[in-house]
Amino acid sequence: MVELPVTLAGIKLHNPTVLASGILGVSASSAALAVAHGAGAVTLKSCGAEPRLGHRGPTILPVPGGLLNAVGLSNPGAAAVAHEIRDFRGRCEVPLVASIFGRTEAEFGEVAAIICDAHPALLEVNVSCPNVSSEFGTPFGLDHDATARITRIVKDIAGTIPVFIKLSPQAHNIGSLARRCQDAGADGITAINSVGPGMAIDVYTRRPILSNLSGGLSGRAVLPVAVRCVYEIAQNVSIPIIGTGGITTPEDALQMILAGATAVGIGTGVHSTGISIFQEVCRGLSEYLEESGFTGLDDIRGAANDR
Amino acid sequence: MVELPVTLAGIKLHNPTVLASGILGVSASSAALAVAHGAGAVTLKSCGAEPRLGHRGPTILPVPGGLLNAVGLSNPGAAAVAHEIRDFRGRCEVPLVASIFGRTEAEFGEVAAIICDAHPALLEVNVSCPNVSSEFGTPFGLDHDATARITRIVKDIAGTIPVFIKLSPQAHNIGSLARRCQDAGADGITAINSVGPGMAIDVYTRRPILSNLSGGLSGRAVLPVAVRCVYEIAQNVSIPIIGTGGITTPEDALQMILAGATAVGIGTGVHSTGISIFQEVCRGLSEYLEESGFTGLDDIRGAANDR
Amino acid sequence: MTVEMSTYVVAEVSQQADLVKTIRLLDVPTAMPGQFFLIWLPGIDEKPISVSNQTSAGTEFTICGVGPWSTAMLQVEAGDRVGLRGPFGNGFALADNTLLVGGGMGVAPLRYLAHRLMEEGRSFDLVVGARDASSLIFREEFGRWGARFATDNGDLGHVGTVTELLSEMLRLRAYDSLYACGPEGMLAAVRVIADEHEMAYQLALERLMKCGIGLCGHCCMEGSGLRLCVEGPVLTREMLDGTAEFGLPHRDGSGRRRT
Amino acid sequence: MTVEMSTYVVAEVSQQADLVKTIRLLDVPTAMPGQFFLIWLPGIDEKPISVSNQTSAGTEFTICGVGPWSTAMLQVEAGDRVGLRGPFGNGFALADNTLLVGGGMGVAPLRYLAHRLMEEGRSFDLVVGARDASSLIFREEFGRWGARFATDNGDLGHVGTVTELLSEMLRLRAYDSLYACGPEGMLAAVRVIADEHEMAYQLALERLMKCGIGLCGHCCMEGSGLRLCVEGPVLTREMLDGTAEFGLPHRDGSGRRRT
Ligand SMILES: Cc1cc2nc3c(=O)[nH]c(=O)nc-3n(C[C@H](O)[C@H](O)[C@H](O)COP(=O)(O)OP(=O)(O)OC[C@H]3O[C@@H](n4cnc5c(N)ncnc54)[C@H](O)[C@@H]3O)c2cc1C
Ligand SMILES: Cc1cc2nc3c(=O)[nH]c(=O)nc-3n(C[C@H](O)[C@H](O)[C@H](O)COP(=O)(O)OP(=O)(O)OC[C@H]3O[C@@H](n4cnc5c(N)ncnc54)[C@H](O)[C@@H]3O)c2cc1C
Ligand SMILES: Cc1cc2nc3c(=O)[nH]c(=O)nc-3n(C[C@H](O)[C@H](O)[C@H](O)COP(=O)(O)O)c2cc1C
Ligand SMILES: Cc1cc2nc3c(=O)[nH]c(=O)nc-3n(C[C@H](O)[C@H](O)[C@H](O)COP(=O)(O)O)c2cc1C
Ligand code: FES
Ligand code: FES
Repeated sequence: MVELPVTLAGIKLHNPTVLASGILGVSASSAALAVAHGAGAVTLKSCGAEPRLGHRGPTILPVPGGLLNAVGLSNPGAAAVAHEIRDFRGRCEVPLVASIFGRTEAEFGEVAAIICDAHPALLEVNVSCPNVSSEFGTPFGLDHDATARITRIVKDIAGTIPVFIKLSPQAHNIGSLARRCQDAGADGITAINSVGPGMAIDVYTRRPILSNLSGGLSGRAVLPVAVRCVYEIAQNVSIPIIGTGGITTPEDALQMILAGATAVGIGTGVHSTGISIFQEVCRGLSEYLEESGFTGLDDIRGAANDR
Repeated sequence: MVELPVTLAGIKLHNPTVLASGILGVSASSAALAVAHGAGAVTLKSCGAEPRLGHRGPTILPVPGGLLNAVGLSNPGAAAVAHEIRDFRGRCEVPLVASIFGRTEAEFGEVAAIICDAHPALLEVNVSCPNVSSEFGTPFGLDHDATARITRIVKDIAGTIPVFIKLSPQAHNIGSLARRCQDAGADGITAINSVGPGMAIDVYTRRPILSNLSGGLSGRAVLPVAVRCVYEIAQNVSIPIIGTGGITTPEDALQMILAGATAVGIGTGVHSTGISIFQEVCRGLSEYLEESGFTGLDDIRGAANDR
Repeated sequence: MTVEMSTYVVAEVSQQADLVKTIRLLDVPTAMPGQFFLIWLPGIDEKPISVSNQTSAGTEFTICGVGPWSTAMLQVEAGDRVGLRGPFGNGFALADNTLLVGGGMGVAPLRYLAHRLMEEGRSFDLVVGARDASSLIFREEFGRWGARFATDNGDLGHVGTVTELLSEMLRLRAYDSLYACGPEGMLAAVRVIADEHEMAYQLALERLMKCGIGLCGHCCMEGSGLRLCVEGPVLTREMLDGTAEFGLPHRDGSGRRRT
Repeated sequence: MTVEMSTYVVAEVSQQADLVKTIRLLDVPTAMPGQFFLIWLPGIDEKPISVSNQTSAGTEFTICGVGPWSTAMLQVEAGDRVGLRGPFGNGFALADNTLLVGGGMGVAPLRYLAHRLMEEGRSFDLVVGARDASSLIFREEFGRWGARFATDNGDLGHVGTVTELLSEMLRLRAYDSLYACGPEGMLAAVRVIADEHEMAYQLALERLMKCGIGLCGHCCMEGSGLRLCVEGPVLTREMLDGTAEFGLPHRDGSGRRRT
């Protein structure tokens, strides 16, 4: 069996599968479930300064080929999450990625400070939340300048904790946006957050089903978009990428790695494939490397970029 | 049986199904195939000033839940298309939508003039093609100002021929973009063009499969994104919308109409459901109206916007 | 299992108590006792509800009005539409010679369980508790199966808790295992009694659920991380042994631990 | 049918003529004679190719080097990978007492057809034409089935065209129907002969194909709009009657009519 260790901005993972933010990672216990099923690292749900209950239901809705979600930034607040981070370290060996958001640039800094105090292995910055100061509440992540500024603010606070910026596929020229993040001090990129957003309407009650009307699209449907984003980013940066979006099989994960990802984020696949997805992906990757005569993931990372 | 006539900027369609641009509409004959199978109107493939062979294969690639395409703007050139428009009118009764693109703003005007001379029922303007004058070849359609300018240029030339602007889901704030088009003289909006783009990598040869590396995502996977775009546009404009993207069943078409579409564009569904999709959608719509006690599509159009 | 949402016309509504109603829907996917569906009331909210019975005549859900969603559900009339996805969760494993212990709204899934046990010819006894006689729903149905009742105020049957009644029953005769559903305090007491008697048990729990499909993590038990919507909501001794929060306050919609 | 792309290892390559090679792949989805696959040569292009045989030993495709893609295909070696999706198209309907008429590369699908007719014990005769003996591929195989040959230069068999040979055969004995595949000029001549004899026919055509799945419209016939990749590539009299371009120049990659 070919081993699958990867190093993500200096942090060692025994395999490249990472539980994506917002999936299971409400608590140390729920994140530990993914560890028990083989995840190489886990990401907690994004948190802001204050607790938020989020939207009323439905907030998470399977649709053909994927899933819509609009949970409304529900989270227990940075202080409670800091507690979960410490709790997690007490019982799991794998690296923990904390994820933060802000509704203003200042909130990003505030939350980063509280979370970094609990020393997560990595800090992920979710810039896909609406900017309350912008005219249309346009997400920070669509604005290259705002994203670069937030990167700098968070990196200054995080110090030696590696900072990953999580990008939205709706951003134009995602490759140059990633480059801006790298230039602003980011240690890595996570791509992508959910696509769209999308809407599903019940034709009998003639209403949008999600209480928020629309929500981000994730799952197998978005894999090609995610692979393209990772490919473009890989051609523009030298920092590592957590390739996320639509992974349901080992082959999907391979596409991400061939596009240039160092690790692979898994979210909706926990539902569509099942919680065994971490182990299944690792087994598949290992078999592929073995059959093709490679000795590790380093041999193939970004191979699709060579043509 | 409840009848399904709709009026699109003054043009009468006996049913709301419209063959989307780029599907079958290479020639009058291929478009006529959709008419023979029940389409209420047909759109020809987008044409520019000069013939273009497009990319080498593969240019069209089914993926789970959808399809990637990057045909490379292949088209026989406006003059040849004008000939097809006349040919089509000689044998089909249903309205024909001509679709044009340009690589510069001037080309849009040039092509519009040649095409309008052949008097299509409607003129659709595909602004999703890369702007050769912009730094990254960013599509015109992502730039609200450029889209408004092109709308004005084309509308001036088209005169009494209704002009529909076809928007990309990658545009930010698509509702206000549509509003800009309306203000610039557009008679309608077509939404959406394909999503992404996306990429598929063959894990054994470790290469992107499409010769263009990436291509737009269409098909069932994108329905929620299309429905959300149509919903947002409907809340911002009073001109009619051809809701396009991911329709494979009557229920999908209903979602579009409930979101505010007057007609529904069908592309990838011609493959995934089959060429019978036009008739199947119409039968399903008619049954739905009958069962729910409605007398026509006017009774339900935009109903999901009322909440 | 239909993970996607479909809306169903309510065929019938019946009332069991002051704030308790049962809605019947047709052509709902087949579910095991103990499994649940997410029910969407358009414009209001979406919540998990256990199947309270399922026959060829339809699928029933019994709802007690305690908050915004459930109170709005009490206004639903025949002909209205509600959204449904499911069934979700593991459900009860059917066994012989069992004792069913229900409290409050916990009787809803036990009702369907009892129907299925009857159908399969498996022997069981039933003890049911409530505040008072008027809030003791499905009393006639349970009575026909020889149920024994307990009420806090002594209105009906045993004066006191259903767990006292349970202890009494276990002194009278031996059962192979226990099923229980009701308030978590009651379940915690049942567990203690079952441990004393070294009996197997299946307890149906409730937690806040946002997705129903094992993704969001809101229904995960502290300690084990078990997802009540996938690995539960019915937990056995083996499953409960790893959890740290049973019978304790749990998380709210933000994911924060209640104190 | 596998509409998505998968790559396959080439198991074997054999050469039939100066510019003609056959590749054999394993575990390809089952196809009817006359159906085709799109073959992707990574980095080069993707083109439709008919099945030239399919048995438990694999699926064969026979390719003549005429342009950039097909010339690059001649460089493919055992162990290389090519992409495949399909099979697409309608294929030939198998019938009894038939005459197969092949010209040039058109013999490839007829080869698989003949194999399948043999297997099913259906009687058929074969006439095959080529420029000269050296470009007459699968000659031994065809010879074993009693084929008669025609060459433009008289190298082998009848001196002249295969359609002359066809007319001669039809004078000798009656067939129920014709199968033909080859250059479009030849097919047009076959059609005229078949019409004269009031015989049913199935002609396998070629057009530029971009999608293979009925979407792009590039393979549609003028007049009828029939999609060669879905309703074709095998056309009968009824199908051809509505088309206006058969035997005439057709469209290039831009969609423009060639003149
Ligand atoms: C697996 C599962 C099965 C369920 N089955 C049923 C069922 O069959 N019937 C049913 O009525 N409910 C059932 N519930 C509970 C249901 O999902 C809702 O929580 C309940 O209807 C209250 O929702 P609400 O929005 O109206 O009130 P909330 O705003 O959620 O709650 C209002 C208040 O009532 C309390 N409360 C919540 N549920 C209950 C309860 N069951 N009894 C007493 N107090 C409560 C809350 O703690 C809160 O203080 C089930 C829950 C789960 C997880
Ligand atoms: C349904 C279908 C089945 C086919 N089956 C086969 C097959 O079994 N074997 C095979 O070799 N090809 C077959 N073809 C043709 C094949 O798809 C390509 O068109 C051919 O290989 C040339 O591609 P290219 O890119 O190399 O050359 P191109 O650049 O496309 O063509 C180069 C030149 O050759 C001409 N040309 C194209 N095809 C032929 C031909 N068959 N004979 C003579 N000249 C030609 C073109 O008109 C052009 O002038 C089939 C086509 C279709 C539509
Ligand atoms: C229910 C749900 C909740 C999510 N919450 C978050 C979140 O809090 N922060 C974040 O950065 N991404 C969040 N995401 C996005 C995922 O982390 C991931 O980027 C996206 O779903 C694409 O990956 P997938 O297709 O594997 O799910 C959420 C996704 C889902 C489905
Ligand atoms: C093969 C293909 C070619 C297309 N070509 C064009 C085009 O030339 N012009 C255009 O405006 N849209 C083009 N489109 C986009 C479609 O018209 C449509 O907007 C999109 O595919 C979403 O609809 P669907 O999911 O029903 O296919 C093309 C789509 C496909 C699949
Ligand atoms: S309700 Fe979301 S994981 Fe159980
Ligand atoms: S090849 Fe595209 S329609 Fe036939």
